Amino acid sequence: MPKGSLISDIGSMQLESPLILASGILDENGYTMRRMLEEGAAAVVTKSIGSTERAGFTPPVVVDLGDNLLNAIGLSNPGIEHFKEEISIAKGIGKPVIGSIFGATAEEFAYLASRMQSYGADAVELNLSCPHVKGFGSEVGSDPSLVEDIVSEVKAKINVPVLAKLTPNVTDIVSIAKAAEKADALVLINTVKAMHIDIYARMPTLSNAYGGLSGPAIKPIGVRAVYDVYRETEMDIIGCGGISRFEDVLEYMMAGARAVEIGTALKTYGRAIFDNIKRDTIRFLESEGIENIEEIIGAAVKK
Amino acid sequence: MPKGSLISDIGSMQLESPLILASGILDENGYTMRRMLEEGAAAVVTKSIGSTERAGFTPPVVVDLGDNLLNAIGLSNPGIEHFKEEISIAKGIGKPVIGSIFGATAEEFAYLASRMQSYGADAVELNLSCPHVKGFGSEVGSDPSLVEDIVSEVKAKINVPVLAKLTPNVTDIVSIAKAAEKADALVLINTVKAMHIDIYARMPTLSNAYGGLSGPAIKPIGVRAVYDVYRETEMDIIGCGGISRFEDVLEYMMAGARAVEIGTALKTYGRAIFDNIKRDTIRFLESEGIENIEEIIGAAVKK
Amino acid sequence: MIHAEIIRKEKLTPTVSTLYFHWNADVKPGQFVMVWAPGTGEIPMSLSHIGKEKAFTIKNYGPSSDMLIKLEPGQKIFFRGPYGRPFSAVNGKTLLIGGGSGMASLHPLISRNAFGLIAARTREEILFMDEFESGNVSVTTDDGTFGIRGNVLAGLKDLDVDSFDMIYACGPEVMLYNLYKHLKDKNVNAELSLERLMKCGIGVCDSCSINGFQLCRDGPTFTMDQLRYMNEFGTEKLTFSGTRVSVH
Amino acid sequence: MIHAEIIRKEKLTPTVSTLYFHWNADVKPGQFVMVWAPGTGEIPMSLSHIGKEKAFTIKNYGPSSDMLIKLEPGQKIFFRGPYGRPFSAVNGKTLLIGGGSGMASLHPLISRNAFGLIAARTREEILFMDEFESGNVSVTTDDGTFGIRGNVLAGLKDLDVDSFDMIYACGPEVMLYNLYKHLKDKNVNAELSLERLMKCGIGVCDSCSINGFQLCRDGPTFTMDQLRYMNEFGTEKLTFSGTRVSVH
Ligand SMILES: Cc1cc2nc3c(=O)[nH]c(=O)nc-3n(C[C@H](O)[C@H](O)[C@H](O)COP(=O)(O)OP(=O)(O)OC[C@H]3O[C@@H](n4cnc5c(N)ncnc54)[C@H](O)[C@@H]3O)c2cc1C
Ligand SMILES: Cc1cc2nc3c(=O)[nH]c(=O)nc-3n(C[C@H](O)[C@H](O)[C@H](O)COP(=O)(O)OP(=O)(O)OC[C@H]3O[C@@H](n4cnc5c(N)ncnc54)[C@H](O)[C@@H]3O)c2cc1C
Ligand SMILES: Cc1cc2nc3c(=O)[nH]c(=O)nc-3n(C[C@H](O)[C@H](O)[C@H](O)COP(=O)(O)O)c2cc1C
Ligand SMILES: Cc1cc2nc3c(=O)[nH]c(=O)nc-3n(C[C@H](O)[C@H](O)[C@H](O)COP(=O)(O)O)c2cc1C
Ligand code: FES
Ligand code: FES
Repeated sequence: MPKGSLISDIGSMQLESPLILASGILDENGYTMRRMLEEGAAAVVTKSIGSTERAGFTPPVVVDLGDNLLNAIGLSNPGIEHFKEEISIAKGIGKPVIGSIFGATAEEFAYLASRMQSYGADAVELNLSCPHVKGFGSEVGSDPSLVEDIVSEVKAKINVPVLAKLTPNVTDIVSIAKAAEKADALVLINTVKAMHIDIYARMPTLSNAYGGLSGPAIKPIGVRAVYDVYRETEMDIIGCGGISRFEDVLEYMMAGARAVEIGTALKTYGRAIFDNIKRDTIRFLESEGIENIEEIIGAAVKK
Repeated sequence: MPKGSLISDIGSMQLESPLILASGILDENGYTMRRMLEEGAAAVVTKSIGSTERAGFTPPVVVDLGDNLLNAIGLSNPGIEHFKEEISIAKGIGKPVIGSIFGATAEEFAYLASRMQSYGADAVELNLSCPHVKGFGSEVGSDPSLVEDIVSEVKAKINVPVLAKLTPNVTDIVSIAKAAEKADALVLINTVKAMHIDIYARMPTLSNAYGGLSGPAIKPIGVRAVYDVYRETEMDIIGCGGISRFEDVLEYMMAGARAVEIGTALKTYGRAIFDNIKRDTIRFLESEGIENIEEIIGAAVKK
Repeated sequence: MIHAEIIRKEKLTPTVSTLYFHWNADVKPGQFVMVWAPGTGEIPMSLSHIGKEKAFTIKNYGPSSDMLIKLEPGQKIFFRGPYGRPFSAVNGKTLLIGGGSGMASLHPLISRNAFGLIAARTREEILFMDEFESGNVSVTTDDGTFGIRGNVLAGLKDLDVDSFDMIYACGPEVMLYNLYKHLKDKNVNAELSLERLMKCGIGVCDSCSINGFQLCRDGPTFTMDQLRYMNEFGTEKLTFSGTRVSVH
Repeated sequence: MIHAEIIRKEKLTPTVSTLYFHWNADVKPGQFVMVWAPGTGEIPMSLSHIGKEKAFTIKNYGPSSDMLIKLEPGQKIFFRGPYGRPFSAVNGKTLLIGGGSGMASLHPLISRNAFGLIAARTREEILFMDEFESGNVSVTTDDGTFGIRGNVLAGLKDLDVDSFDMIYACGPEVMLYNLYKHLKDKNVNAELSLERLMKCGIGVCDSCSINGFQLCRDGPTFTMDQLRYMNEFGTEKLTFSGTRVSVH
């Protein structure tokens, strides 16, 4: 079976495989993004960029929970004006670079999106879901009317595909998904609100106390979110959360995802993960007699 | 340090240690509950009982995810009328038995609660949080005014302590906690909405498709919920979710829990887990020079 | 779930078939798996063959076993396990007492030193009789169409149970309970493999418990000594919803 | 987090102290841990002693190192690791080149076969000089208060770098970059341990990267060959917020 069998598309963006690097993991420095693309990612999402420079939180900003991870980086970013160069470095190799942005208002998102497009980003991902910074992220992303405004405003300003990344930390993710229906695709899910306490120090380990849980622990939560939204909408979905093996990719795709983003598994398996999963996925498709990966999208969902 | 240093209380209920068996795990049969008490649980919570018999879902009702578990038992239960005998068998040994109940309305909860009390239950736990049965559980538990009604109605009917068990599958658990403030204690958290797909069968593994995730994967989510609610309310809290080692108990207690419930870890470590955790907790208290476990409740929380 | 391809199927009786497959796992006699019939159900099933080639020997009772028994070579089967405490291994003469599909879990114990006492409803439902050495097997049928008419106890009359180093038994709870009562005051070693409703197979749901012991984990095999303290054994059990009913 | 009790503390210079503790782990020269100063911060720190007794040798820069350096025996220290690619072990003559607190990570490599070139700001900041065999050490100070006045390159002038089987170096990036340029066309084996901002220590946050390699994982030690392809080395880096700035 030719490698071409893994080709995916998200709106107008063509991907050589469904495997994308998730936002916030090894994508602050343009050279790093470029290396991820060279070593097998079909596309990278940049870390989330805001309108002004933000230091983010003081370390500890991660808690290593084995295969899982808790983080509160705190939307540390250089500000959109300083990010042009990273995008151009990353784009050096010609594969898609997706610019992730965060903000507090629809106008701010629209401004950031048009800057990202002008820098050459092949798509823009709206971070409506960071669970640990007040006033941004999931506070924004749990308000359906604000989500709708942001997506409309951004869609009106740019031509490249718009991806809306949603938080699982809501009572009903389907209603948020519907509010974002003008987006070209949804990204499900961001991290889950969580905390770790060091019992010998008697305090939360993260300097911010609160953080977001990622890694295999949240995969069943992400798969469920994708299944739910696929069943209830007609939108394209990118799965995310706890993917570290080809089985995980297929689970997400059978739940309805067209592509996936991988983050925390980079810690556990290193950059080789993209090529390894690609190889294993092709083997699975061959042994199951599946000609084209499109066939399996949503295969497990009773609509 | 004497064993007495682990004594906890929840309302008027005295516990020889903070370690309680969680609802739904090895607590359908009175003899099993009794064995759990004999082998070290300070109290047991029965599986959730409704007003009429329910078969629950057809197997597969669990997916074994290693240390974690996905379940959709489906509130299988014999109906309150048939449960009297199990409570009396369980109470044979004299330790507290907590009756868990579920229903759709405040009246149904109140009726079930008074039956449980009349059977001799030492406390009643309101399951406001089962994530995978339509019309019950988390649908009930994500509506603050319904939660308030249920708790008030039940409190008006019975004298034994009332525990309200909440779902983490909501945007804002603190507001639900506040709605339940008349309860003697809160139990945080129930399972997290999740799903597993078998990629070779191309369908969800659970017959009900959706299930609830439990085990170490959800511990950081539970600790965060406890911390949040402890910081924002004055209520007594029982921690639950992913506890399998003494460190986990202490994490929950430092986040604000007075006691904890243990479920999935029974699968991994067997009935000896209660005694093992008790021993390790006493050792920790000794080595850290803590006279009384009360000292550590909420120790990590900046109020 | 583990999945495997069925490589062979043998129809043993009108209601019982064996499905063979490759599964690279170390399984001991008496252990079981939870077998999934996707879309239909999931049921406990002993491994009747535990060599390199593994097999289930399935009796058609209801929807799940029906779906499984209709699978053909080349199709996939899904299961998880192995689970449960195996029969303990002994040297010496053994007596295998199997009722109905209970013979499936005893099958891996058949050897030259094993004597079989097979209980079946009727002649054509007798399982594995030919796999014992000639003269080493005795059969009872409820309707008397073969061997001794009656139940297992009738078959035991002619046997000197004290002469065996170990007795292994598997079958419906009522049969095992009668056997237990028959043996309990004799000087014998025996292990009984019990059958009860099993929803989870991994010791969490409580549907298979007897006096606080989980069949799926502490069992399904129990010694005579263990059974002595179980007043639910042979008397009461919980239904699928958890309602307490009599075993009879 | 791992936690340990400080068993001993040694003040080496006005700004540098060593904290000793027991930690039962196999740590190799050049590896580091992330040390937590609860309530203040978390910073990367090499293990300066890697035997049964482990130690950090800490220089007081800012709030976190300040809090750590003030800890006393009996108090707890918190850390996670070990992380990073160690220096590779070689037989033969080695040259250890350390600038400032960079000497901490070289300390476990001090042996009879090792020659030390120690760069310090001033006389009282010289680290570990006495631990080399006499005659096997050379020192430079910025202010000329001891040894050769000037930087590491000044100290190298008198040394025949080709005569060493391996050169290990650790210090500020500018020093290492100058060293790299000095050595790159010579026939030498060298490994440089780099220092950059590290937020996570486990290869996810990208704050420590040089040309797509994570110092915390692919490094902090790099060979001359690896450095040859890194145009960010010695030229540009990202700040705490991710802003690209010049290294100088
Ligand atoms: C350890 C062990 C080993 C076994 N080994 C073998 C073996 O090797 N060979 C063999 O033939 N048999 C074996 N059995 C017995 C076998 O598991 C049963 O025969 C089988 O479960 C019956 O299958 P079924 O087709 O009726 O299943 P199903 O029809 O799917 O039902 C299974 C059981 O669950 C109940 N049930 C399921 N869903 C519901 C619902 N929604 N409401 C109410 N009740 C419900 C039914 O009462 C039924 O008893 C073994 C049993 C055990 C415990
Ligand atoms: C692999 C490695 C090994 C090392 N080994 C040693 C050693 O053995 N001994 C030694 O003395 N040193 C060592 N260092 C250097 C040591 O880590 C630094 O000296 C230390 O990080 C500085 O500590 P500090 O007290 O200034 O920390 P902090 O004051 O806590 O700050 C740490 C860094 O983070 C930045 N920062 C933190 N929070 C913020 C914020 N909110 N906004 C903006 N910036 C912020 C600061 O710019 C500062 O550089 C090593 C470094 C590395 C990479
Ligand atoms: C260290 C770290 C930083 C992250 N930063 C961002 C971010 O800036 N923007 C964003 O949308 N998601 C961010 N995420 C979330 C990831 O993109 C992803 O949604 C989440 O980690 C789940 O996927 P995983 O389990 O594969 O890591 C971050 C995750 C981690 C672990
Ligand atoms: C098999 C199973 C059945 C459960 N049934 C119930 C139930 O009937 N009522 C209830 O309130 N919680 C039920 N729960 C949730 C547990 O009580 C507990 O809240 C959850 O599993 C998290 O704790 P753990 O990680 O220690 O298992 C069930 C959990 C499992 C695994
Ligand atoms: S089958 Fe669930 S406990 Fe045994
Ligand atoms: S410190 Fe985070 S990637 Fe190296």
